[in-house]
Amino acid sequence: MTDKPLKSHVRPPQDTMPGGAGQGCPAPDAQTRSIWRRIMDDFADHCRARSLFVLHYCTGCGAIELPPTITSRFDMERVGITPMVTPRQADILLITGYLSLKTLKRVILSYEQMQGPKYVLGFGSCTINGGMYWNSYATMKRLDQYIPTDLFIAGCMPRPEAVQQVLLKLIEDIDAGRANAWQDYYRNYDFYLGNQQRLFGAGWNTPTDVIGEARHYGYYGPGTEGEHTRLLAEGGGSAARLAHAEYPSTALTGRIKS
Amino acid sequence: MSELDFLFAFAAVLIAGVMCCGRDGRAGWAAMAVYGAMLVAVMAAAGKVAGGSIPSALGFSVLGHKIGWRMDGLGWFFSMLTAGAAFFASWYAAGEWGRAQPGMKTQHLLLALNVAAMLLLVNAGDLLSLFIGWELVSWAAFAMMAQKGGPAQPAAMRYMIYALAGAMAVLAGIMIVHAVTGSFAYKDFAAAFGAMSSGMKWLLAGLFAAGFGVKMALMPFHLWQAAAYSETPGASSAFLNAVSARMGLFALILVLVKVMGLSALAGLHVPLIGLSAKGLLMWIAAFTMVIPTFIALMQTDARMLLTWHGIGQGGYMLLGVLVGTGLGTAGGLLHVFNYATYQMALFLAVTAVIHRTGTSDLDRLGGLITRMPWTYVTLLMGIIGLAGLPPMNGFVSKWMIYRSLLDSGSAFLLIFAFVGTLGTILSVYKLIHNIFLGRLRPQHEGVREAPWSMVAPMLALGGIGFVTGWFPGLALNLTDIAQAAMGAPELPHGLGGVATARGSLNMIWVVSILLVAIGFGAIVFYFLGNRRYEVNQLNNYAGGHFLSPQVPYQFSHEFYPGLARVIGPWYRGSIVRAEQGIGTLLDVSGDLWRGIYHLAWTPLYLLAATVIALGWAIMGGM
Amino acid sequence: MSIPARLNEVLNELPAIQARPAGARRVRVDVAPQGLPALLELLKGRLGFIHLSAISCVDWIEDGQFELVYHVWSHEMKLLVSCHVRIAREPGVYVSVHDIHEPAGFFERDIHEMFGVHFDGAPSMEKFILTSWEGPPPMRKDFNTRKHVEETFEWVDYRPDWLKDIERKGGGIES
Amino acid sequence: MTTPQVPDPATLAPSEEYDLYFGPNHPGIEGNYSVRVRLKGDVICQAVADGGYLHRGFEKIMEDRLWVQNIALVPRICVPDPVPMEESYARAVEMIGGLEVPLRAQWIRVLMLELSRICAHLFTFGGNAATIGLYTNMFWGVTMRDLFLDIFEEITGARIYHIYITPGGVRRDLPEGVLERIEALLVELEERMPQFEDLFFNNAVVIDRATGTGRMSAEEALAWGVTGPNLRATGVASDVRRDDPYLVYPQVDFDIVTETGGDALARMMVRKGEVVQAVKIVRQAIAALRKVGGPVRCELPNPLAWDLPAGDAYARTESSKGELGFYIVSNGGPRPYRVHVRGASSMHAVQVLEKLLVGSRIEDVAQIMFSLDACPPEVDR
Repeated sequence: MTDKPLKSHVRPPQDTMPGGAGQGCPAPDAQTRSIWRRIMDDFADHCRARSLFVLHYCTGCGAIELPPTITSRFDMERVGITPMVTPRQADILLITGYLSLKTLKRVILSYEQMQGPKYVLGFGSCTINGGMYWNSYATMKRLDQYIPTDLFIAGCMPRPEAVQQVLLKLIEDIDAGRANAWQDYYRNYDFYLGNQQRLFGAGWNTPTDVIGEARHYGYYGPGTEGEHTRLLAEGGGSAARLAHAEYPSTALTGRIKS
Repeated sequence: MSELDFLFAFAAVLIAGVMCCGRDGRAGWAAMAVYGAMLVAVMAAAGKVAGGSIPSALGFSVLGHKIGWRMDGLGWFFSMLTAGAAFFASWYAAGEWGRAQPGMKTQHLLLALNVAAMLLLVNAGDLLSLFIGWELVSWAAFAMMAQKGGPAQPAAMRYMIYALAGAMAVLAGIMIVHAVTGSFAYKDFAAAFGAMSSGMKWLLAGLFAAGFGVKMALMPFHLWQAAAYSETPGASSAFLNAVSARMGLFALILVLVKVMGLSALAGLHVPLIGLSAKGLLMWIAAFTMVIPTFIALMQTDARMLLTWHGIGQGGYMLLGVLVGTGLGTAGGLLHVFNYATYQMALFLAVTAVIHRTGTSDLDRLGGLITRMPWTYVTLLMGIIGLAGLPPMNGFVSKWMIYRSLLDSGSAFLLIFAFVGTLGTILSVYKLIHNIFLGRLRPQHEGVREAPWSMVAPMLALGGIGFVTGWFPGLALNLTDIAQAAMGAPELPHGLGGVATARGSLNMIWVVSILLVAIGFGAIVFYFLGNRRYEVNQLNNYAGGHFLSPQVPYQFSHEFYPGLARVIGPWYRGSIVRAEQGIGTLLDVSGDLWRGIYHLAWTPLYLLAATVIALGWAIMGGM
Repeated sequence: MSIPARLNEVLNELPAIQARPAGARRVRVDVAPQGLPALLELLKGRLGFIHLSAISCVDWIEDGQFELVYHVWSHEMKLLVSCHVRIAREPGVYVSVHDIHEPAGFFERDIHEMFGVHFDGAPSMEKFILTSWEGPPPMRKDFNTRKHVEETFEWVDYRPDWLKDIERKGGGIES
Repeated sequence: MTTPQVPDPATLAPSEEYDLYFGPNHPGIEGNYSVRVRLKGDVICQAVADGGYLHRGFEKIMEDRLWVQNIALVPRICVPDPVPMEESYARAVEMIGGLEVPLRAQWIRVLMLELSRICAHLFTFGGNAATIGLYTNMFWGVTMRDLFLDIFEEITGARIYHIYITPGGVRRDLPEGVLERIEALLVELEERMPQFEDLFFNNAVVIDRATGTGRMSAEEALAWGVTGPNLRATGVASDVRRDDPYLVYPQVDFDIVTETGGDALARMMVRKGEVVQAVKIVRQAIAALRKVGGPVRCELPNPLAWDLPAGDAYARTESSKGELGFYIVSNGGPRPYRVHVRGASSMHAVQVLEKLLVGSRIEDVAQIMFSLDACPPEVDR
């Protein structure tokens, strides 16, 4: 089993990106940014790479190797990485292993709640190709179809050293301004949403207005909207879209006293 | 005519004007103009008052004594507060809020009556005019509280019973003074007090302290105020809270501090426990600071929470004045001024919330910050002042009180003051959280900001609080006048604060540094980063769950349950029970007497007569 | 290995019961569907089989039956009795034993979710695990998980160069 | 001028009760699991456990694989304590196939089981301490466990998922010198235990917080189907290793640790005692392994064409969480016809947790969950 981090193939989904880059999409590449902006961005990247918070979300069995990674023996805090409890404050979403579909929904919700720049690490073989559970009806097989993934760690399960190695690689990437997978979610939202809808049905939606955010932050691209996002609009506004209470209806009996 | 006569004339004209055309929609604005004119008149008298006192032409003769009114520095200070509070209350009520109120004419009239009564009280020239003012204030306040009816009425009744008992105590005290000195004048009383026996001193101090303490809700007479003040309609309630409650403090300062003198009180020793009368009063003030504050912590109604704090803050003022040093007296008086500004702002803000949502129940509100941002700002300024934190003025006066306690070596009282402040900070967070933060209820989606006629006075009050916090010298100039009249030591001060030998405070620096720090943060957040992007309130951290409008999430109930669990048992209300006991006793005896009076129950009388006769016969036979 | 006499005595009281030892401290009892609650009641009351270890469900699709296996353990006798019951696959309804053994609530809920067997009188038949699953109960034999996966998910296109080299030479995993 | 619409206060529900989602993304939850609690103030008036976040459909995909392939699958059912899973599966297969496990392999299995128990308990101590706010203990516990993982790695080649116990024995014999290293590590653990005592078990904060938290009586525990250390904490001396012995446990000398409190503290104390007992058992296993030689696996047919005879078996194992059950049905084919896993926590994490949480306070939710040592993956399977 290799513990080597695999660079994710951050593929521009050709099928959803007609005409390539251009038309109103502020280009991410360094050339079109002003020199002042580039200096600021480089400085921000440099600082950011030295203080990273991992969302404390133990999604799968890989969570068992996180305590050793965090605590005394391997001590991730040496390199400026420590767990964070809420997605709003977190930088890294570490997907520790397989994701059942129920968890995948939560992961997408949490991912959308995280503020950019945000980084996703796929931990374990299950996030790459389904791993041990390749024939399970309950788990997803490829993480990068649903949320853009920066780096993967192969193995089942990867050792703490591998986790550290991938984090160091991520730091290096951030410092060099290469860890930009999160922008892909805005630019090709339709692609990701389409994959999500294939699993969760056409009524799938989250409370986050990703298209609005993409416009706001200047990452709106030709792949942001498409046939799948049109389904969202059909479902009504965001408040009405929140109809899904995922809980069993009996969950809590009794009304609030009035 | 002197300035004081002008004031009285204004008040009389206003009462007459409101009575004849109070129903007119413009009456509120006219009243506001008259209160503004009063305020100008008072401010104009500042120079004269600083030198001596301003006599009034008003007066009459009784029992060969000349009863009159005159304004000295202390009266001036409280007159200014009265006129100012009335100005802001009428401003607030003049616009939309007043139009939405039923019976606004009565409210205008009652406010005018209250102002007149309070002016008569604070400018009383002798003990008898003081008592006349006192009674007028009591009745006017009662009318104001009872006007709305409903749950306010029993509370007002309760107040009236306390107030009458207090007035009787005061009257008894005045009669004793008259019997001893043959005069109602302050100076005769002051001259005679030193020569009295210690028992007499105790009696008088006790009668006056209890009588006046009722009005300022000093413990253990604190039970009436919260219920009575919180149910009064908004603007009147703000007025009552800000100033009316301070009449007791005024009278205490006048009689106990100015006339009797702190040194005389300090000379009265309580046997066994080694406390003087002054120390005893200070401890009462300290308990008044702490216990009502922690009762406030447990309230679930915004107005109740605030009035309980009003009681607690009264303790700070009295404590500061009783310390008696220049710093302490100035701190106490400054706290009266500061408290009036922020408490009024807070009450008006809560009233605005009631105006828009119909409730002040902390369990039924939430998330209004997006709907009523200016009200939120006012409330935020108010609670910063109430909690005594920079940059608001509440910090200055509390700092001065702490400092004076420290200087006078009262470590335990200082700890009490800190504990009281801690309770205040905890409970005001609850106030702002439950109204403005957290999640907006679906029913409040359509709520709008209060109209400018309401927001403007609120913000103006908050602004006064902020400016006098930044430049406390402005307000200290006012307290100087009262301080001089009290005969308390002078406090040298500058525009930015005070400098004492053992520590100084310069608010210009404090606030400026704070503003620079906030400004730096604001620049980073608003200009250096991305523009903010507002998200749906259901797009929220819920452990990864999807929230729906049906899920009661992000609300709060029973703030600080751990703390409540620790201190809760202390609040099982021994005083409440004592009050209930007395009430029940009165009820039963009242019923008994009424029964005897009303019921012509002949057999009972016959039986009683027979028993008595039989007993007499047997006793006589033996 | 034989069945303890005390157990035999109890089992003999009930009709249509077959029991045979099935290993060390294991007894297998086959019982008709209507006799099971009484059997569990008797075992619990008379012999201290108070611990319901598990309820297992087996889908015998060829027989058109579900087999429910109630594993009860007696702390006194140190014996595990597995009570086998066969019910018809359609409509797949049986009675809950929650009133005899409280842990049954969880297992019955689980079997309902995974096999679609409905238990009358169970405290909850709500979904617990597969709250957003809309397909057939997945543990049934007629649900093919591999086919479902092939239809639902895409596979990663994973052909490293070295594998392509091997494949050119006629090897690799495809051959 | 329009009069504003003032909502009728009577239509506003007071926020006396409100919901809180405890998990799945919550630092205090044990794994990917969720409890939705209805709160009144900070007191829980209703709790609903919500699982399935870790559901992988093990029972289904095991039907899809060969008997021997499933060996790799089973340890993943419970991540913190995988060895009992392997053991249960292997034993159920042995019961159906009538396989005899060589004596040496039995001792090796006992050794592995007890080492795994120590690991799991150290992990739980750490987690339980963290729920009370004592993070030092978590650091110590996890690090101490890591040293045991090194031993596992040496024996099996993997830290977490060992895939070591196979039907008929174990995969390979112990490497040279590992017994000495285990002994040295046990000595180190014993030296550490007093420090754990000082920091955790004798800590006034811990005792105060854990006493009476999540208390259940012995009757309730038996009725609710509680097993393992949680049951022993109520005073019931029930242990599958004693009652329904497997492997060479009848020859092993150990005590069943019991407490009477039935609360979080008692459960922790039981676990502490079990670490001591596990050390004792490991020592006996080492002594036995020095004497017993022979093969470590019985002869198996070609594993790719291995048909087990038709039949069924229910294997029970005492895992660190409680009673673990594997019910396997074979129809005589190369794959299992049905595998049912009775996760030890399936009672603790759902029904028992829901009952214990009601009436407790919000700050105790994590502590109760950890003190029950509820393991979500074995609930969800």
